[in-house]
Amino acid sequence: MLELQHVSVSYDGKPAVVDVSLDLPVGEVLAVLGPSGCGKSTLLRAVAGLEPVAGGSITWDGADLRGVPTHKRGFALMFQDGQLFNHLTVGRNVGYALRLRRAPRIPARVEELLDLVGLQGYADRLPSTLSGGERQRVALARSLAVEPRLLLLDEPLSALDAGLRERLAVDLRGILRAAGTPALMVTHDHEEAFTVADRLAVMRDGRVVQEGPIADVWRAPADPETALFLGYARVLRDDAARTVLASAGLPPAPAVAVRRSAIGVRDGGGLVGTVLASRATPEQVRLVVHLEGVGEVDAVASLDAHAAPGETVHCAVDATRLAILPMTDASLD
Amino acid sequence: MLELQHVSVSYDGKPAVVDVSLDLPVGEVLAVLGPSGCGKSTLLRAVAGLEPVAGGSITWDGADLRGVPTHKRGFALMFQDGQLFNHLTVGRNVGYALRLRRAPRIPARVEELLDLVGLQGYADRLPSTLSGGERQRVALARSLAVEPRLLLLDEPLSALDAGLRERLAVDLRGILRAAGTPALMVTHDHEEAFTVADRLAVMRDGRVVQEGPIADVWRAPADPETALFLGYARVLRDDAARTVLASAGLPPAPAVAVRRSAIGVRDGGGLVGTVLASRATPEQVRLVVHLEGVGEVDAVASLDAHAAPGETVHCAVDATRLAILPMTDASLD
Amino acid sequence: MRRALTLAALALLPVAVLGVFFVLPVSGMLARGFWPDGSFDPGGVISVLGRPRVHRVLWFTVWSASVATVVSVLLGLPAAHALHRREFPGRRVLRAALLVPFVLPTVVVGVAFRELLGESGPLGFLGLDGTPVAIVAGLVFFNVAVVIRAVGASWESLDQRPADAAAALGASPAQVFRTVTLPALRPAIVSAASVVFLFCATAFGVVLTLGGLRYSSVETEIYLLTTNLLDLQGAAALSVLQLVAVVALLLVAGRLRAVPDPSVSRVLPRPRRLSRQDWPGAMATLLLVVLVALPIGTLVLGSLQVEGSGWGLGNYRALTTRGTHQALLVPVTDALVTSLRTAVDATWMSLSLGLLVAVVVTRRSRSRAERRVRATLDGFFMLPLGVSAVTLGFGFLITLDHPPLELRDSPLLVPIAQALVALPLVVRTIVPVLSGVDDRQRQAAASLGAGPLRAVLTVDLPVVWKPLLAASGFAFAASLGEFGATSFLARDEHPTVPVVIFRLIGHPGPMNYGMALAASVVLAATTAVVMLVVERLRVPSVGAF
Amino acid sequence: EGDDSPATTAAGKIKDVVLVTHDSFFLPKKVVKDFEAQTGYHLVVKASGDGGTLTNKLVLTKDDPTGDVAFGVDNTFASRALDEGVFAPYSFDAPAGVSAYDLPGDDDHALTPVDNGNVCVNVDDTWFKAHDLAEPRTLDDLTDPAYQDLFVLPGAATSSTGMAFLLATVSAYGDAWPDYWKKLMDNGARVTAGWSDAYEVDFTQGGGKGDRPIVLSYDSSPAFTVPKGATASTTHALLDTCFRQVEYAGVLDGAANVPGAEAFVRFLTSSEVQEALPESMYVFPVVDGTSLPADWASYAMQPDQPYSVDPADVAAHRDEWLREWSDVTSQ
Ligand SMILES: Nc1ncnc2c1ncn2[C@@H]1O[C@H](COP(=O)(O)OP(=O)(O)OP(=O)(O)O)[C@@H](O)[C@H]1O
Ligand SMILES: Nc1ncnc2c1ncn2[C@@H]1O[C@H](COP(=O)(O)OP(=O)(O)OP(=O)(O)O)[C@@H](O)[C@H]1O
Ligand SMILES: Cc1ncc(C[n+]2csc(CCO)c2C)c(N)n1
Ligand SMILES: [Mg+2]
Ligand SMILES: [Mg+2]
Repeated sequence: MLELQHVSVSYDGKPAVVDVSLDLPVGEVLAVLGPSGCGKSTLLRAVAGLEPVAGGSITWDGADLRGVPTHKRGFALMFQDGQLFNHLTVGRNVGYALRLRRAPRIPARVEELLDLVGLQGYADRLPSTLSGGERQRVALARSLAVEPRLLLLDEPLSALDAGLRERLAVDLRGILRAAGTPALMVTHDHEEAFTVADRLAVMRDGRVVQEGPIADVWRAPADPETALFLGYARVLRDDAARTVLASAGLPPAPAVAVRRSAIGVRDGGGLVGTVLASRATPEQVRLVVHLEGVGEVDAVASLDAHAAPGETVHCAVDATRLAILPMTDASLD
Repeated sequence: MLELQHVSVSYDGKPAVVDVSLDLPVGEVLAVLGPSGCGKSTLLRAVAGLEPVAGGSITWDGADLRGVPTHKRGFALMFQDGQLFNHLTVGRNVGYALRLRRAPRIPARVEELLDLVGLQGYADRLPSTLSGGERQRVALARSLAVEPRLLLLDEPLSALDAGLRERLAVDLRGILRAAGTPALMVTHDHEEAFTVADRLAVMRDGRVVQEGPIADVWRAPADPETALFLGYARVLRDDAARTVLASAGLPPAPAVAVRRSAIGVRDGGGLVGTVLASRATPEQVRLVVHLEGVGEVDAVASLDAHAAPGETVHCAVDATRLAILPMTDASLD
Repeated sequence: MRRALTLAALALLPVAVLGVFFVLPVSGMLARGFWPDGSFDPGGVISVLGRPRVHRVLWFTVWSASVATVVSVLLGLPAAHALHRREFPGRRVLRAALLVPFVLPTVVVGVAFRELLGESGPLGFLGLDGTPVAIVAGLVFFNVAVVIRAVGASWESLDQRPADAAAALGASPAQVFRTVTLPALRPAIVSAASVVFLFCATAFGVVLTLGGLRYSSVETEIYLLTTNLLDLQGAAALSVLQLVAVVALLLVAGRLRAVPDPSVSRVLPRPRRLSRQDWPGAMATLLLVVLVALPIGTLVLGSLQVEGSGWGLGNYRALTTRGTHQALLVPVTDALVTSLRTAVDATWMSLSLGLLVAVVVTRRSRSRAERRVRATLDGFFMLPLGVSAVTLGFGFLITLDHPPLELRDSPLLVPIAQALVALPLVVRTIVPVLSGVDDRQRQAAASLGAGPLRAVLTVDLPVVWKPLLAASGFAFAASLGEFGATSFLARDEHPTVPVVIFRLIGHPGPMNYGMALAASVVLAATTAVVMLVVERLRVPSVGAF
Repeated sequence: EGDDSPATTAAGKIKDVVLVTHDSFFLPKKVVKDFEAQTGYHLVVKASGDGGTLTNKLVLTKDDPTGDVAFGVDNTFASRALDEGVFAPYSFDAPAGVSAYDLPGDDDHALTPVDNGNVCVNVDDTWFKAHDLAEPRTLDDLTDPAYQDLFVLPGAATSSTGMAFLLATVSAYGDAWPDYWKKLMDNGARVTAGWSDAYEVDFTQGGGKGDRPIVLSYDSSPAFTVPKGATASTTHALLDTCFRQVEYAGVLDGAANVPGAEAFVRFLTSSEVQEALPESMYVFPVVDGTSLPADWASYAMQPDQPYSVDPADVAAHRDEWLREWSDVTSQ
């Protein structure tokens, strides 16, 4: 089990990871989410032993890892930009860790892993002749080949199309489960996090601002900023919050985070408003509506609804897409 | 205006782009979507003049571009992996094209562009000290600085978190609109395509399988494979198709593509089925349901619905989330 | 602490070798100058520096070496492009051929140049005999291969994509070259240029034979002062001047080499076909081929002319003999075997030391002090190039004569001295490439479970493999061609080919001159063949890890 | 006598005699074998550089010599070696004629003459015949406009041959030698770096077929320009322009094997070595009555009255003369 206690990492004195404490029991997958530049990759690099830890400790099964060089940690890190070995073929890249420990039947295992990431028959290609997504998949296969005690994945699927990403996320989950390998995975795809991970850590400015079982975090963001980062469209306060909560049949609260899809145009909905803007997406129409007693909010309508700007619409609130926030003194929206 | 006629590109004889014909009028943005390795980047490189065209022609305002070297085309290409100049600071990277043409007030313009991508004050940093997302944003700013006659963007926002991506997509749209710059943008994010682009081209195996105004393509995929790629969960045929269409109040058709959210668990829904599997996501519960008269389909339920595996549920069909497919002889699902 | 210890451990051997075989002898000679009669008298040395002749000599040395360096770089760059990034029939042969001058004994080349340029020679109408132009041409003749090799080794594996990126932002090929390619090549160019400058500034035979009397360089002056006049104060003064100049040069070169982020993306080289746009490279290559072919052609023709009996292979047949009137102690063929053997030893020595040095100086430093130490070490190993062979040779005699350093009769002395001269070439060829390796590649290897050695084999070896071959070619050639120190140290029964050639050319006798030419041609051909073979070596399978 | 001195060490190993010499040193293998057979010593040769280099090497290593015996220090450098105490005195009953070449001022008899030779101006007879021009004969002739642009010679600063010629002019003209050189240069003399450069490249009879018919070389050189089957040489030496060089051998002070060194010095004056000298080192023997090779007897003439300069003078003024010479010749 991996334990981080008050870990800080700096680059030339500039803090990149600040006072991070995390636990990762065997068999669990922790997704790390956070805005660009918040320190996710740095955190992974520190765990891998590639960045010196300025403060705090990283332990594995209780043993402090300070001073243990990267290659002796038994972890595998998949870099954000792949870092394939340009002069080795795809097959030799994937089989790298296998050759290091003189594993048996290497070619067969390599072919298996390439199959897994949808690159059958690519073994003899050179990395420089691959497409961006193909390269990323080779990097993923290469780190899976290690069969490490801990897998560190830095945005492993970001260069892939949605369909492939979903398929690989499910496969990844299966592999990690089957082997009981704990993993730390950076991602910016919420769906992917949900598919693969058990727990979720949200980082901001180098700190972990919230951590917990993935559904819990989503249901109850720790603060307005986290809520917004997690895809809640707005945070409503005071009267606005009260009105929306009432409409959803919930007791009043000082602040509530509202997903875009929480407010839907529905004939007979309890709230009335005027459409300010509308934009179609594949599934639905996205609206900005000025709701009486609430103010400007995001809302959705089905593709066949009449909801052009200026029209008056009735909206219903879906209680499952709201999150009541603990009130802090922050005044974000 | 950019015109591609029957363009083919091969790598060592292996075709990567096959017989692609596209038009891109001034002021329009064309999103290119397609699975990993289908030839999107190659298409952009060919337009930029970085790959020799094996067949067909690329013309700009009627003038054939064959033989016109890259730097004389007046296009700007943002590479999928950024390709920042490691030896130059962020500021000099962004100002690169400005210095080439001795533009006035370069530092101010650079600061403006860095501002735009959310990297104020990064001008003196070296690329190697940036996070993955920061690097991508510098590459974007660098290509925007060119103010080209045509912008070629290869997955410009893939390394960014959802919030930033959405903001930048909107900004990008604004910039392109304001300058009337046409753009060809590769993306694998459907939302992003919708936000930025006017038209959509779907590629598969080097060919453009469908092209048109973005909403049209989404509403009416050309074939089952395209439908699945565009995020339709399943393609139903024959009886199954008829049953679902009837339930949505639509006339029968031989094949229909169904989004996951098209079938929703709703008390009083017209279709009855048994839940086979269920998985919670941030917004809703995803189900696989065996529907009577239809078979296995994907469906959604709201987070508070009772829809554990084994339970019997009633489902309604949302007609706006179906797409009737022209029947081909392909037999995919 | 651990980093410091590793650094010290790796640097220990090279520093010790250089200390014993360079610092000690040279300081021994300098001491004789500064302590002329056992008491410290720097005044004598300082007064030498005031002589007008010294000023003239210094000025000539600096400007001729500078001009030759600039010309070598200007011609070498386009040629490196053509020979290392473009594919055309015969490019390997050309690459090997252009390195040939590097091993030719300067006396012989001087003679060949003079035969060409002399009043009655085929190029006599140019009126270049004895002019500075001839000297510069001679210096370029010898050294352009250094630029081609060292820069080519760095250029050939350079990733094309950054250049594409620049073009896609509107940069013309010239702008791409200036803003993208040149910065990536800069460390290699500066490295090569500094080595060339040192070779030219310490050139002995070329200046002597082509310069006639009017031009003498610091090196020829030291030679005169030491071997003829035994004016050790004067020699010490000039040696100190040389050292100061070298250190200054190294500081400047260090500045010029420094890039904010040296990492350069490298791929397996896939040269393109030669095309019309490549005319600068083609022209430069052609020009160089002519420059190199003319004197060598003269040599070959001369070697085929048997004195008294017209054309024939007589001179070559005579190589198995000891010359007319027994000019030699051993046949030239024996000397060739000695040369090759010595060169193999010198090559492995300089390669292993050079690799250690290169690794030590290219590791990323974590602190300013560490960076300083590494930079100082980097320059330290260049010093042997900047010091006169005479000073070094005499230094060996007077310092390595006491146990435990009773080494002046050791058979290893020759290969070691040659290895020291070749060491900077090795280091300067490898370092620019090695310092461009992105540390994250090594980290990737480590994060997959590879230990430090394995990481080096995986990441560094494949990248430096070609430069390493180029460097070993250099080392080999440098050893084959080394004359200055070797003539001092070689044992009589085991002379090397240049020593034998020197002997032949200085001895009257019908065939000795012809044999000297034939021996030079054989030496040249041997070098070319060895280069061709070496270039074909591939990364051994362990490196593919 | 030293002949029966112990040639083996206590352990019974053959003792080495280490000879330090210049790179022109050569003796036929058979001769060396004979020396080893006669004395029981093994000869080790360490040769490098020219006579000047050799001398300076000996001076620099005098506290810890690199060998036992030295050969090749000539009369232009010998004073320096004597002044520095490089050699140990060694007298023996030398064969007749040797003492005629003794170094002036070598009162302790540290150096034994071994060979002699003269640096003389050579001319290409065929060229002068073809051009119908009388050959020059004296140093003064060389400044005659009739011989403009015909003379090539190695420089004094870079060549021991050139240095010898400078000394010849010093001997001939005294303090006025710089004026002579000025005239020589004005008359188009070409100065090269080394002997081979002048002889092989520029001389009309050299290897490279040059364009100058007058060259500075040796009195022995004409012996090497006899065409195959011919009975006359195509060149001859101007015997009025010669400077005599004598090469000496001596036992090094501090030698490890003094008896061996002495044996070798004696051996060098033996008739076996003396007879081999012309063929192996292009020099004339010093022992009276030594027979010369046939070629030499007929083509290599020796001057009767060569120029010479007192070695002590050379030692005292070499530096100054060279500097002045450089100034004159590089104007
Ligand atoms: N230099 C090359 N040499 C040979 N084959 C190449 C080269 N570059 C790309 N390919 C191949 O051409 C096909 C198209 O590549 P391309 O990079 O255009 O894909 P893409 O659509 O951009 O994919 P992705 O979304 O993964 O970036 C791929 O199968 C790839 O393996
Ligand atoms: N080598 C470095 N030197 C200095 N600063 C660095 C270095 N690497 C990263 N940083 C800075 O540290 C912060 C955290 O970087 P990190 O790469 O961990 O971000 P990230 O969360 O992975 O972002 P992204 O999602 O964009 O990849 C950033 O502000 C970045 O600019
Ligand atoms: C002007 C000049 N002269 C000679 C050489 C040849 N050379 C110089 S150093 C060296 C290595 C051993 O000394 C060799 C072969 C050269 N490059 N430049
Ligand atoms: Mg990152
Ligand atoms: Mg791509």
